[in-house]
Amino acid sequence: MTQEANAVAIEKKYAKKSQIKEIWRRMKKNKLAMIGLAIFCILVAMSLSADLIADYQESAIKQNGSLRLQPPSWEHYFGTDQYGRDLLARMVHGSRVSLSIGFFTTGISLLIGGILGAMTGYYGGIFDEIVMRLMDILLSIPSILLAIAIVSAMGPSLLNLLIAITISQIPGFTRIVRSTVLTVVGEDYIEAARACGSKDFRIITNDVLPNAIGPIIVQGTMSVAKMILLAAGLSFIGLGIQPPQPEWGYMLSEAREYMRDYPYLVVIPGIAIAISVFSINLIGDGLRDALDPRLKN
Amino acid sequence: MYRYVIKRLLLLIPILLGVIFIILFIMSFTPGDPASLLLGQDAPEEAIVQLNTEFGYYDPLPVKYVKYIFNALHGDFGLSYRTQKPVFGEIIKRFPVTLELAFCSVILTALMGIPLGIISAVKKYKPIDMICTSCAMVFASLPRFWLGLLLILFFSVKLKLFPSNGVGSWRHFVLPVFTLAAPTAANILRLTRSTMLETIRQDYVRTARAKGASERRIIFKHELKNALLPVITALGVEFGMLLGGAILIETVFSMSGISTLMITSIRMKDTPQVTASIIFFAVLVCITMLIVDMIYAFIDPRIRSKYIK
Amino acid sequence: MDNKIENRLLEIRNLKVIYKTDSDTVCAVNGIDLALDKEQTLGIVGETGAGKTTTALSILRLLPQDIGEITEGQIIFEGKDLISAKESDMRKVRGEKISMIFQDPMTSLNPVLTVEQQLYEALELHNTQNKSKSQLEARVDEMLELVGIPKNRKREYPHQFSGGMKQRVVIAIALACSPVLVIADEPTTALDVTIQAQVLAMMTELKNKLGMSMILITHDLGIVAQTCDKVAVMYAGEIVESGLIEDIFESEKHHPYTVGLFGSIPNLEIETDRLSPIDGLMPDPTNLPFGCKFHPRCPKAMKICSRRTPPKITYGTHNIVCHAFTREDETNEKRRR
Amino acid sequence: MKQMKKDDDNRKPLIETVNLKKYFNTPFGLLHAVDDINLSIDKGKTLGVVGESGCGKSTLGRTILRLLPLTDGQVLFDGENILGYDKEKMRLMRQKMQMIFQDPYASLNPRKTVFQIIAEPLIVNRIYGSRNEINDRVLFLMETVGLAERFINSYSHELDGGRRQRIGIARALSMSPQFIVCDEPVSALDVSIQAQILNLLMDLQERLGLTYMFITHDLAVVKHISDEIAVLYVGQCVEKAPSKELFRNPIHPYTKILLSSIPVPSLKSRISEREIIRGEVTDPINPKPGCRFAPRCKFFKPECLSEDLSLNEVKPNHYVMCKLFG
Amino acid sequence: NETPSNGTSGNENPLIKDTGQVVISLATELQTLNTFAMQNIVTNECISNIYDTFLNVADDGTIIPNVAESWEWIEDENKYRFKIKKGIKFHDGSELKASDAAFTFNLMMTEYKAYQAATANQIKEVKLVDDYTVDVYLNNPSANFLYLCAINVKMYSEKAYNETDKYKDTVISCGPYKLVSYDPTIGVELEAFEDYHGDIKPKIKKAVFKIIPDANTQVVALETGELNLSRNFAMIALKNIKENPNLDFYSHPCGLVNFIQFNQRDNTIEPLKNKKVRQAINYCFDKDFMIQVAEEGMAVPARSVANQGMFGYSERIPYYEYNVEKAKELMKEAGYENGFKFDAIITRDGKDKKIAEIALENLKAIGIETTVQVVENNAFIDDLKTGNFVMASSHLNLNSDGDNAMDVISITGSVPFSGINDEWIEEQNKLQKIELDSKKRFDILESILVRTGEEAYFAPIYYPKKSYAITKGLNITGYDKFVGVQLKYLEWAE
Ligand SMILES: Nc1ncnc2c1ncn2[C@@H]1O[C@H](COP(=O)(O)OP(=O)(O)OP(=O)(O)O)[C@@H](O)[C@H]1O
Ligand SMILES: Nc1ncnc2c1ncn2[C@@H]1O[C@H](COP(=O)(O)OP(=O)(O)OP(=O)(O)O)[C@@H](O)[C@H]1O
Ligand SMILES: [Mg+2]
Ligand SMILES: [Mg+2]
Repeated sequence: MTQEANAVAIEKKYAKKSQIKEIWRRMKKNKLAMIGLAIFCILVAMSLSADLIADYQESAIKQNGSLRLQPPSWEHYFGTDQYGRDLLARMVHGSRVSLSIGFFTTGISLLIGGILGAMTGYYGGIFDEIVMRLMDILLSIPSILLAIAIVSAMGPSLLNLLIAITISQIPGFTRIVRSTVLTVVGEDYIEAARACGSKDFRIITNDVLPNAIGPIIVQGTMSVAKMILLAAGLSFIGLGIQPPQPEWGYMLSEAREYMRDYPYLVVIPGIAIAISVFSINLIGDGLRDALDPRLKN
Repeated sequence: MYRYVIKRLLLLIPILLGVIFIILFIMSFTPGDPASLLLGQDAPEEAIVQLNTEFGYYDPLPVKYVKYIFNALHGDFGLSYRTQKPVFGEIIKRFPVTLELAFCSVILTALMGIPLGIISAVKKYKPIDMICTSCAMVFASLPRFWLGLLLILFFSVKLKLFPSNGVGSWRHFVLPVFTLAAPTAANILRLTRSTMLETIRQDYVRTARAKGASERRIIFKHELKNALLPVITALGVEFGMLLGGAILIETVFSMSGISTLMITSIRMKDTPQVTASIIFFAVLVCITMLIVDMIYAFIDPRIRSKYIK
Repeated sequence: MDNKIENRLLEIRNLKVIYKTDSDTVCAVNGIDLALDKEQTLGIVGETGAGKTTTALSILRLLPQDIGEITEGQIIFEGKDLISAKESDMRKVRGEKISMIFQDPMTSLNPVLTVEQQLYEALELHNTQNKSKSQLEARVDEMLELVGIPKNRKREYPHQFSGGMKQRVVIAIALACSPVLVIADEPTTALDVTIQAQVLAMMTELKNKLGMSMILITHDLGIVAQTCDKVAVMYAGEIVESGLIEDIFESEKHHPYTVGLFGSIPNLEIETDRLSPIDGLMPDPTNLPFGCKFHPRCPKAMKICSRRTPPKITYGTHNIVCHAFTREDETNEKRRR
Repeated sequence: MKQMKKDDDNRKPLIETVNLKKYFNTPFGLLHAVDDINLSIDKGKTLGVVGESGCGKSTLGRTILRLLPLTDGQVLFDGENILGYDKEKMRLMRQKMQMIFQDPYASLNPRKTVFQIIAEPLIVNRIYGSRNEINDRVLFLMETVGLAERFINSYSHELDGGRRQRIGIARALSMSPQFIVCDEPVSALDVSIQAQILNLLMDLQERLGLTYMFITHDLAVVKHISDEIAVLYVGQCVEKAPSKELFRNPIHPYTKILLSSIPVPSLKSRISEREIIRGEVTDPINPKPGCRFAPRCKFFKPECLSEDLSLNEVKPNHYVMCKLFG
Repeated sequence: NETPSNGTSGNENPLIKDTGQVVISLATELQTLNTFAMQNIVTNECISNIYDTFLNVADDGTIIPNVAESWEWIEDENKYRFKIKKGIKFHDGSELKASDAAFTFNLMMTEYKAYQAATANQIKEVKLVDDYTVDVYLNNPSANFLYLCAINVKMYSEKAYNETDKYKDTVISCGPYKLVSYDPTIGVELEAFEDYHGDIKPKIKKAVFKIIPDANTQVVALETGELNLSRNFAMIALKNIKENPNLDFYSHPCGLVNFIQFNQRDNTIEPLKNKKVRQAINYCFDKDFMIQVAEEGMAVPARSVANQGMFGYSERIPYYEYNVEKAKELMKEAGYENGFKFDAIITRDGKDKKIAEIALENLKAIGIETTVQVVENNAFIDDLKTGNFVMASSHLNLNSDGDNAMDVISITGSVPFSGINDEWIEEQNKLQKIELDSKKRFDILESILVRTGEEAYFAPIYYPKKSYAITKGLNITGYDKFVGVQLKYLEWAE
């Protein structure tokens, strides 16, 4: 009992300095990253509170013949589209789809690519050889084409779009994770762990991945931005989102015909994409700098 | 050296076999059949069956695969379902457009990205660096197809300076090349800047300073070559990707290059055309990467000696 | 006393250097004085982080830009102050008058230039006599020969050389323009013992042959004993003891830190069961202790040590900065002489 | 009587290698990193291993611990060949054999706290059931190696080299091993810290009866700490003798040069001519038969290259691999 | 000619660069140069300038001579005897003989049978009588055979076809224009054929079809003068084009019809089997808004899947105007007062999708919950064929013979995707196919269309007009209902 208390006491006394806090401290110094983070938070807040800003059914979906193609005004801050739907409402609701596509695809492909990359990097040998050849094969097909082919095969829908993008991103992540894992596996502390008799799985999860995670997270962050762009691109050529669901890339694609006379229709969703990608890139850059051990002091 | 080149080219074979399989596999899932697409929706059933049989559409996947490989080994990559012409003929017709586009964009990317990256690195944290890096950040965040649309809106519609579509003269290439190059140049700028900053920290740069070399000399003679290595890889990868087609940009600027062909073919379930295009692309990318590696070896003696020994 | 003015090559007075990082300021060098005569070899020893490299870089004004800064002091080289010199003048000094050999031969050569190009560059930069290209090339061959590298290997790249050979190339570059002063910053730490012996022997030989002065930075007291004429012991950015080589190795009186250093190395000649090292660690350079910087680790620390900066006590050529030695000792010593 | 028995026990080697070979496959050929090495270390003793960079010292240590698969030969622990052990048995074996690494910066996982690092072996080997026991053991170990309690939750990068190396030692000690391979444990440290660590290692040996294999390239250190010394050259052991004997009476030409290359921190030796070796270490890839030191040896005779050499006992316990002096 | 001439003579228009040529937009690259293997409107619009048809259709629907200068129906033998016009030259200078005609028919029946089934399946045999006479034996008497000869049978030159690569790279026919070059990345170049035999001689010397897929880009190109005629410009630009003093606008009715079809295959979808539900849906569609959004007003609301000019179409066909109240009432009557839910309206990208999107909104108003699913062309056709849909927004380009509408309506037609199974219609359809008397045939067709309307088997949406944006000064003197404006109808104003 007293021992128990003792242990707790010691733990309390010399509390762990959180590394996350340390990274956060360094990141806070990076003004650009903080701007990015602020913008990003606003975007997330916006998409979370989309229903408060504008009703989905009433403003984002409902058509209104008498309000077609109204330029921005006090009633409709961003104007209306060809069906008379409020552009602001569509943009706000669209952010949900666009942002979650970015995070979802990155998350899943990072997970799968991460597992594959960690295994191949750690074990090497024939398994590595086979998986990497497979990835080479997938990589030699341009990812956007692969995505297009998959969506064509499975039929366009949001889910299939997600699957296609995810699949097309896995090889890239596998490579990145593998190469970071390789550098980590060469380190002495992995050998030390082996010398202790740790099992491979434990080594991968406790030693390899936590040390490889920095560059992977940075890559992941950057990839969210890339995925938002890719998804927008695919929606732009008509693959993926089904009407009347608002999504930025799809909004652009719909607006394209009207671009000459109603430029705000393309400018607004475009800026929305650019801003979110911009903010995520800033965060990614900041994270990279914050995680870079050479900048530690 | 040439043994290495041959080895690399031989490595292409399993990749191509895999690529062919994946394409045939995916294409076998795309709905519809080539004949209905060709004959239109009002064609009678027996006509469709007849044409599909001619195309070998009803063969099971392994048979298709083996047949394809067998024919390919005899130099026969088939006729496009859509145009009934040899597939590579179709590719070659469109390739110049793609090649020109890719080539010009990569050159422009390098011309914009590298010098500005160097300036940024040298004038670290000075106003010019701030301007360059923040512009780069913005450009790197723009969706390319959107940038293309805006450029058309401004330069073609409003100012009527450049044609908005098609190919023909150099003026047709100005906007698409810029659209392709700007975001990549932004990335190259950032990459150049960070690799330059990396090399500035290196010991041999300090050695050069201790010799009494001027800043200029240090930058151009000692840092640049080392700093450019990752940049060259990035440019090579970009070039490879562009050869595969700048799908969205070709769409936006209505240029019928390789990617337009590929998309049309995917949509028309024109399997021979899709497969051939992707084979073509894979080979090109592999060769590009090989050339990049050669350039690498040319610049970096450490890598050169790896190949030679 | 051999500090006649005409013989004096370099004099450092009260040099202070700080490094500014984004979170705090490191006081790397805290007011050191050093003097070096022509054709002399000065050894600087001290633990990691004592400020040895910083001192050397300050002489050449090569401190990392925007981070390292000389806040105070003078570096008088051949009668001129280097700290106030113009950058363009400094460039002429570097390589031509003073050259430097860095610790790690693996990274101090540019991997993408041939050995010849790098050596040639040093000559070309200081080609004051407008020698022709072929003359310079002949000089390249000569220098390589001098450091024992066959000249037919000059077209090779650094990675094709072994560590010892690379370090010799670095030395050849440093000596190419026959500088008056060579600063060697741990030139052999990265090398194997046998190679280290080769390189050191060669350096001493060349130094004598070319009549140069040298500052040798090391933490190996063995090397100091073999090569130096004068020694300075650095601790936390200060020189705690300095003097002729005999003063350090044979005198009775020593700064407690020097005693600790000697106690730390296993002696090949005398059998010892246990070493008697200094306890504790170097102080944090961002937060140095007040008074004598060494007092937290000093076995002989007194109350005064933590309160007042110790005085410099001079016994002829031998200086000790410590409270344990008093002014009286100093004057007694003088009287005895 | 009692004394006698103890002596008997001690004479029995704890670790023995028999014709140990480790070749690496490289693109340019077979790299003979460890080539036919026979060593034995008695219980409670220290074997020093010296040699130039790349001569295979670390590889030797790692193959003995089976951290690397070996090419040929045997490793006997207490007379038992550990190579036949399966995964589970090997895991138990690992508790008896540990390693201290050269670089205290690279051998500690930067994402783990001191506690996590030291406790890791205890956790994976399920030595203690409760967290409390582990906690106590860790604190005990920290005390043993002289680490203050307050560092328990620090990350290794927040500490200096000396403290880090102490963590490494505590980790190696955590399972009370009998045998420890010390791979240059002090070469990355400053002299004063180096001495602290050396003292610690020697204290521990005394207290816990540990057996060390001490790898280093610093001859002064090796002399100080070892009972016996093996000199390695390009994968082979060229000379092996008790420490004092080796320093007093080196026989192999390479050992002689090695000893004379050490700069001695005293002015007496300053005047004496030192023997300087010319040339570089032989390439360990596909080495030629015969003496590997031959190209650098000033006594070189053609017959040196005629056949492979073996280690001969020139004097009691003093082994040399040389055609001319052996 | 709808072009008003307001004093400005064509040459003053700064956009006119070369009166010897016109530049026309092409929305996609050509599918093929071989007209028998072609199924695509854009391709047809271009290459029908090169090929000449065997017969022609007059504006009122009567068949008139072209390559065949006369014909007679020989009832006993079930055959047509065609006399070929003498002195017709192919583009390569050789003369067109009856053997070429026979070759053309045979080609259609053999190599391109799959592509040209509608016509080819009617023919039993073709016999050459002499150099200028050919006999075509039919399987059955056919009401629309001559009509099909006028729109589908294009002249091939036997010699040229066999010598060249089956018209993959070049074409030799006897149309008003000959092919100069084709490059899939740039477009098509045509040149007037001086020896064209027809009445309307080509006036424009050179025509360039430039590939510009993007509708907006076409407008830009028109404004800059890079383009003289655009068929697929963005409709939203209509206002700009009308206001632009240098541009003109021209439109004409055509065979296109946009409609929404129901899946009425046996028992598959319960509510859609109910006539009242189908009617309700027909009433709920806001056709005007659809026309506004999809066509910028350039269309008329449709009564039927048959197009306005079709043989058999009349005002007797019932029209469902937009009336939500009535629709709701009908839903109530049908027992679906609370509406129902179904899978998705499938559609392809483009105008069909816009219609579907509005339909979605309209359906919601009467309580029908659904979604829109945009699919690729191939998947769309696949779904239609296999009956894997509930409602589909689609369009067809029908010719002006009523039989073409039957292809869609009748279960035995070639496009029976709706799966209407109406015995009465089937019977009437059989009759109309062999009825050679055109008055009687008209009545049969009309009655079928009226019944289709009353039963609300389809939801016809609108008849779009073919619209052209042109450089002012370029006059259009006529059009072909099925193909649209052909090059021979173009001329520059003096
Ligand atoms: N670029 C830098 N930025 C910040 N601090 C620095 C920098 N370089 C050196 N320092 C700090 O300055 C102090 C002196 O460093 P210096 O390199 O001069 O020591 P040294 O005696 O040469 O050590 P070593 O024996 O390890 O080479 C150290 O505390 C070090 O951490
Ligand atoms: N994993 C490996 N693959 C290939 N070669 C290796 C590997 N590990 C070591 N070697 C090679 O084996 C030889 C012996 O290496 P080892 O690390 O044992 O030398 P060492 O004596 O410990 O050197 P140092 O003093 O530098 O630590 C070297 O030539 C090295 O290049
Ligand atoms: Mg230093
Ligand atoms: Mg080692």
